[in-house]
Amino acid sequence: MSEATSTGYPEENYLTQGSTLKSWLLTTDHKRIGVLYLLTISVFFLLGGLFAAGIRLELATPQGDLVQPETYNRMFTMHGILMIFFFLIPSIPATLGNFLIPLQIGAKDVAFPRLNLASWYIFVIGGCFTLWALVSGGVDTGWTFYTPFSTLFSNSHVLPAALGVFITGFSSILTGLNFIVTIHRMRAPGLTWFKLPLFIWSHYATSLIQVLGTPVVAITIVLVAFERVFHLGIFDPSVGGDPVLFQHLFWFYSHPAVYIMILPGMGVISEVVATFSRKRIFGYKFMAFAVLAIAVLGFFVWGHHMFVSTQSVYAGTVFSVLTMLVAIPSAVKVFNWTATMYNGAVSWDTPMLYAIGFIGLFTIGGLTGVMLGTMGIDIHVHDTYFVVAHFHYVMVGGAIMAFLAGIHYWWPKIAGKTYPVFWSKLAALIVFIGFNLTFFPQFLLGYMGMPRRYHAYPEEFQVLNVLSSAGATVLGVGYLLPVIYLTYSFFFGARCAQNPWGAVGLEWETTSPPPTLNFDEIPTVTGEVYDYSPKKEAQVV
Amino acid sequence: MSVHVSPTSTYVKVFLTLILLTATTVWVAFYDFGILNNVIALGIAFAKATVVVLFFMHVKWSSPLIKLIAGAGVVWLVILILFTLGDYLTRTIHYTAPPI
Amino acid sequence: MSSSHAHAPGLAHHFDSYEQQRQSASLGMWLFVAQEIMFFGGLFTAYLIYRLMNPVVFAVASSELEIKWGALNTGVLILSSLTMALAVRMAQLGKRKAIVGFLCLTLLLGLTFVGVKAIEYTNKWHHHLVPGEHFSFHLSPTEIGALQSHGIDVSDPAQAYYVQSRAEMFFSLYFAMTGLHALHMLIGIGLILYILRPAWKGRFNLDNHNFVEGFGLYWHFVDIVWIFLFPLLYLLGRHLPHA
Amino acid sequence: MELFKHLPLFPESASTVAGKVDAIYFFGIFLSAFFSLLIAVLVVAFAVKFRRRHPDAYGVPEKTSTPLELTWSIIPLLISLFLFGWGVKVFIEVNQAPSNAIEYTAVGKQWMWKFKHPEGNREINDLHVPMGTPIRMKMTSEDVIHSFFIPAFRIKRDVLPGRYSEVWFEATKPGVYHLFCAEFCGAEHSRMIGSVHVMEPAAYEAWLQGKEPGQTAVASGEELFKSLACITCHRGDAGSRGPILANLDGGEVELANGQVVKSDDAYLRESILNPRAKIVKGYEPLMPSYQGQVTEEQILSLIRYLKEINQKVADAGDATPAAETQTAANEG
Ligand code: HEA
Ligand code: HEA
Ligand code: HEC
Ligand code: CUA
Ligand SMILES: [Cu+2]
Repeated sequence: MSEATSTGYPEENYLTQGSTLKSWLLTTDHKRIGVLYLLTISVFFLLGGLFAAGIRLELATPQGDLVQPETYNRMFTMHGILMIFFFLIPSIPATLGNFLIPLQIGAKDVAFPRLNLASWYIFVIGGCFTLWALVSGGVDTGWTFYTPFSTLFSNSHVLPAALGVFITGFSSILTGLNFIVTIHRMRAPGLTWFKLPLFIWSHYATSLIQVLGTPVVAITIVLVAFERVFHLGIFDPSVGGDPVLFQHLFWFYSHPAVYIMILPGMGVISEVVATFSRKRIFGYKFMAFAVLAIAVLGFFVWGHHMFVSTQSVYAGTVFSVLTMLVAIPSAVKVFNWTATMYNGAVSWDTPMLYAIGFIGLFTIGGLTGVMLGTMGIDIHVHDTYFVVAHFHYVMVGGAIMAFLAGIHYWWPKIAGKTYPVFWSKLAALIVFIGFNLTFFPQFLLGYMGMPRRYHAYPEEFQVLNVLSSAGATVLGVGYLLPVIYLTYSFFFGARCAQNPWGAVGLEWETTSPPPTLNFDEIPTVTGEVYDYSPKKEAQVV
Repeated sequence: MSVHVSPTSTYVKVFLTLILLTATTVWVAFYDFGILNNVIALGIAFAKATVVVLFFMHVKWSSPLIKLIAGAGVVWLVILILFTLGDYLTRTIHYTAPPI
Repeated sequence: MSSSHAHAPGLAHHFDSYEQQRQSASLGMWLFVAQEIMFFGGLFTAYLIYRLMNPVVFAVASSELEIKWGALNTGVLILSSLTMALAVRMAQLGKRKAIVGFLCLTLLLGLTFVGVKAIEYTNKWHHHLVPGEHFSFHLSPTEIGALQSHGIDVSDPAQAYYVQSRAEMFFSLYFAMTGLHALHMLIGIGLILYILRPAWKGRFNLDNHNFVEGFGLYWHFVDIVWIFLFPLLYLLGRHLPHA
Repeated sequence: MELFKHLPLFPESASTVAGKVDAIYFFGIFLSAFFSLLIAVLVVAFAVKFRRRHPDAYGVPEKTSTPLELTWSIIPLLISLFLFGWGVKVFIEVNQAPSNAIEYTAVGKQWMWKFKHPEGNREINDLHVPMGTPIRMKMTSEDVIHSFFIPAFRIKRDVLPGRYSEVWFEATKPGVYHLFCAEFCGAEHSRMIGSVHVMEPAAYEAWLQGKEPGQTAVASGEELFKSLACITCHRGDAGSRGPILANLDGGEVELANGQVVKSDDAYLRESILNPRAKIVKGYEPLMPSYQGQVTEEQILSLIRYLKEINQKVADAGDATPAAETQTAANEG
C-alpha cells in the first residue's frame, strides 16, 4: 500500500474523475455504475413505496371507499412490479455488488465494463416501459401476471409492463454473467476461493440464479404479451392451453428469484457481523457452501406456490419436501451469524443494528415460509395476508434491512464521508418498530382468512388493518430519514478515515473513495479471510 | 497461449456425420416404432447436438469450468422439464374441458 | 498494472494478459449460451407438455409442415456451422482473407435459411395456418382417417372443435419457436455484417480473436436449437397418416 | 389450544377438517415462536454481553466446529421433515372426499359464484348446505381463475376455466360463513364474496322445499336482488360498477348514445334480460344477462323492488349528491 492513502480522503478518486453528466452517463467504471444504479433504484423504491402508502391508506377502512377497485388493483400491481423487478432484484447486486466485487477481489474493474454499463441502460429502458405502463393507466394483473386474466381479460396496459419486465430481465442476466466471469477470472494473485469474503460467495450464487433462471421468466412473459397482441394460443384454455403451465414457468424463475433478493443480503450480513464482532465468521466454509446450496436447491421448490392450483398432489408433495430442504442451509446461516457474535467484540454501530434486525426478522419470515411450505397449512393461508406478511418479513425485514446495513457499512467507502450517528441509529430503530407494526398484524389477518389483493374487506378485519396502516406510516418515516441524511452526507458530510470500522478485506486496503482503477498496485494476498487478530494488522502486502 | 486448433478434416468429418444423422432421422420418421418413435428422434437430435458442442464448439478441448457451464445449462433445462412433467403425469383429476 | 501491456492492441485496460482476456470472453460467452438454453427451454417445455397432452392432433397438425423445407434448412444450417467453424479456425491461425471468406459463406447460408423460412411462413399464411382469427385447419381425407383410427371423430362438432383448437395451439407454438429461432438467425446475420469490416482490416489476429470465437459459439448454438426443432416440429408422428 | 380458539383473533372452526389444520398450524406457530425467540434472545444477549468495551478489542478466534454445524443442520431437518409429513397427511385429508359425499356444482365467473344443488336448485353467491353431510363441490370457471375459499372450513381450491377442480367439506356448526374468492380475478375480485349458510338438516329440507311463503313482492325482490348478486354492482354508492338505481319509477335515463329513454316496466325488464340493448351513459356494458336465470314472476318482484328502492333513495334525500359524485368520478 502506498503510504499517502492511509491518511484519509484522497483528492484524486473515482468521484472526481469528471463531474459532467456525460462523464457519468458514459462511464465504464464499475463504481460509478454502482452509484448510477443506487440512484435509479432509489427512485423506483420511493415510487413503489408511494403505491404501498396508497394501499395502506385504502385498507384503513373496510368499505374500499378511497379509490375505485380498478385503481387499487393497479396500485398493488405496480407496487409489486416496481419493488420486485426494479428495486429488490437489482438492489444489492447492482449497487453494492457492482461497487464492491472488483474491490474485494483486487481487480481493476469487472470483466466486461461496457456490458456493465449496457446493463444499466437496459435496466433504465425496462424501467421506462414500466413507467409508460404506469402513466398510461397502469396494469392490474398482480406482479404474477397470471393467465388467462393477463392474456384475455385484463383491459389494462399489460403489454408495456410485460415488455418492461422482459427487458429488465436481461439487465439482470447480464449483470450476473459479468459477476461470474469477474469472480472466476479477475481475482488478485493468491486470492483462492476459500479466501474470498462471503459477500463474493453469495453474489456468485446469486449470479448463477440470474443467468439460469431469468431467461425462463423472460420467454414466459413474452408469450403472455404475444398471446395478448397476436392471439397466439399457448395458455388460452379455449384452445386447450393450461394456465397452470404458465404458473410452472413463472415460478420456475420467481421462486429462485426470491433468493436473488435474499442471498446478496446474506452476504452483506456476513461482512457486517464479522467486521462489527471483530471476528472471523464462524463456520466459514459451511457458510460458503450454504449459499450455493440455497441457490441450487432453490430451483427445485417452485411448486410450493401452487399447492391449491390443481397441481397434482404428488408433485405438491415433492415440492413440499424439497422446500423443507432449502430451509436447512438458511438455518445454518442464521446459527453461524449468531455463533460469530459469541465471544466477539461487538460494537453497536448503525450497520450492526440493522444486521441484528435482519437476523431476527429474517428468521421469523423464513420460519413462516416453512409453515407455508407445509401443505396442510398452506391450503388455508395461501393467497391470504399470511403470505403477504411472510414475504414482507423476508423482503422488507430481511433484504431491505440488509441493504440498509450494507449502505451504512460501505457508505464511507462509496462517498468518503461520515453520516450522523444519532440519526442513523434512530432510523434503524424506527424502521424496526414500524416494520413489525405494519406486518405482524398481517399474519393474524391471514389466518383469520383475509384474502390478499382485496380492495374492500369484511368489517371484522378492520382493527388489525388499521394497526398495519399506522405501522406503514412509521415505516415510511423510517425510510425517509436515511434518504435525507445520506444525501446530506454525500455533499456536506465530514470526510472520513480510510477504514473507519477497522475492517479487514481488500476493499479497505485502498483509499476511501477509491481511485478509478481501484488500487495503485494490484495486491497479492497471503493471509486468511476475516483475519481479525490484534497481532497481524495487515495481511495483505 | 494454449488454443487448440482442430484440423479441417475433423470439421469435415463432423459435418458428414451430422448430415448422415439428419438423413437417418428423416428416414426413420416414416416408420412406426411405437413408443420408441420419440426416443429415436430425440436420441438422434441429442447425438447431433453433442457432436456440435464437442467439436464445433470445442468443448472437447475446453477447461472443466466450461464443460461445467455447458452442462449446467442442460441440467437446468432438464430440471424445468422433468419437474413440470412430473405434475402432468401424476394428476389424478384429468384434464377435461367441461361444457359450459 | 504491468506497463508492458499498456500499449498492447486489443487488450482492455483492466486485463493483465491476452490469456486472461480470452478466458474471460469464452467463459462469458458460454454463460450466455447457458442463458440461451433456458430462454428457449421455456418454449420447449411448453411444447413437450402440450404435445404429450394432445399427441394425435399435434401429429396430424405437424404433417402440414413440409419436410423438404425443414430438411433442406437443416442441411443449410449444418453446412453454415461448418463454414463458421472454419472461420474460427482461420481466426485462430490469424489468416485474414480466409476468415472473411468463410464468414461470407456463413452469411450466405444464413440468408438462405431465412429465405426458406420466409417461403414456409408464406405458405402457412396462404393455408390459413397462422393463429388468430383467420386460422382454419383443413383436414385431408387421410388425416381424417388417421384421427378416426385414434378415436377422434371430426363429424362430431365438439371433437371437430377439439381438433381445430389443438391444431391452432400447435401452430402457435410452431410460430413462437421457429420465430424466436429465426430472430436469432437475423441477429446472427447482423453480427456477421458487423464483424466483416474489422475482419477485413485484420483486427483479428493470433492474440485477439475472441469476438470471432464467441460469435462462433452463438452461431453453433442457434444451429443446435434447430437440430431439436426439426424433429420435434416436422418429424414426430410422421408415420401417423400412413398408419 | 382451546384457549386460542376463543380469542377474537381466530377464525371460526366449522368443518370436520378445521381442527386438523388448526393443530398443525399451532405446531408451526410454536416452532416459529420457539426458534425466533431463541435467535432473538441469543443475538441480543451476545450483543450485550460481548459488547466492545475498548476500541481496539478483538473477538476471540474460534475454530469451526463440524459437530456443531451438523447439530444445527440435522435438528431443523428432522423437525421440518416431521412438519412436512404431517402437512401432507392433513392436505390429503382435506382433499380426499369421502365416498358418500354429495356432489354440488359451482361455477365461478367475474364476479360471482353460481351454485347448483343436487336437487336442481340454483343459487348465486349464497350457498345453503346441510350440516353433518359431506359435500363435494365440483367447480369450474367461465372466464379466469378464481379460488373457492371458506376460512371457517379451512378449505381452498382454485377454480379454473376449461377444467374441473374439486373440494369437499362437512360442516359441523350452523351459521353463516364467508365464502371468498382467493385468486385475483379482476376489478371486483374483492366483491366476489358469498355466504355459506350451514343449516340443520331439517331446516335445510324446509329451505329446499320452497322459500318461506307469504313474502311480499318487494321483499322477495329484495332477496333476489341480493341472491342474484345485483347488489355487487349496484351498491348504491359512487364506487359501484353499475349505476345507482334511482329515479327509475317513470323517470328519464340518458343512454350512452345520447338518447334519453323513459324508465318504465318494459325498460327495467329489458335491462335485466338484455342489458346490452340500452347502455346507461357513463357505464361499460358489463352487466350480464339474466335471461333464463329468473322466472317471469321473479322479474316482476325485481321490478317492484327496483321502483321501491328508487323511492327510498329519493326520500333519504341523498340521491342527488351521490349521483354527482358518480359523474365526477367518471369524468375524473
Ligand atoms: C426474499 C424473498 C423470500 C425468501 C428469502 C423466501 C424464503 C422462503 N419462502 Fe417465501 N415467498 C416470497 C419471498 C421469499 N420467500 C414471496 C415474494 C412470496 C409470495 C409471492 C406471491 O405469491 O406474490 C413467497 C411465498 C412463499 C410460499 C407460497 C405461499 C403461498 O402462496 O401459498 C411458500 C410456500 O412454501 C414460501 C416458502 C418459503 C420458504 C420455505 C423459504 C425459506 O427459504 C426460508 C428459510 C429460512 C428459515 C427457515 C429461517 C432460519 C432458520 C432457523 C432459524 C432454524 C430453524 C428452522 C427450522 C426448524 C425449519 N414462500
Ligand atoms: C421489495 C419488495 C417490497 C417492499 C419493499 C414492499 C414494501 C411495502 N409493502 Fe408490499 N408487496 C410486495 C413487495 C414489497 N412491498 C409484493 C411483491 C406484493 C404483492 C403484489 C401483488 O399482489 O401482486 C406486495 C403487496 C403488498 C400488500 C398487499 C396488497 C394486497 O394484496 O392487496 C400490502 C398491504 O399492506 C403491502 C404493503 C407494503 C408496505 C406498507 C411497504 C412498506 O415497506 C413501504 C414503505 C416505503 C415507503 C412508504 C416509501 C418511502 C417513504 C416515503 C416516500 C415517505 C412518504 C410516505 C409516507 C409518510 C407514508 N404490500
Ligand atoms: C356485473 C355487474 C352487474 C350486475 C351483476 C348487475 N348489473 Fe345492472 N347494470 C350494470 C351496469 C354496468 C349497468 C349500466 C350499463 C347498462 O345499462 O347496461 C347496469 C344497469 C342496470 C339497470 C339500468 C339502470 C338505469 O339507471 O337505467 C337496471 C335496472 C339494472 N342494471 C338492474 C339490475 C338487476 C335487477 C340485476 C340483478 C338481477 C343487475 N342489474 C345485476 C352492472 C350490473
Ligand atoms: Cu374471483 Cu377473485
Ligand atoms: Cu417460493
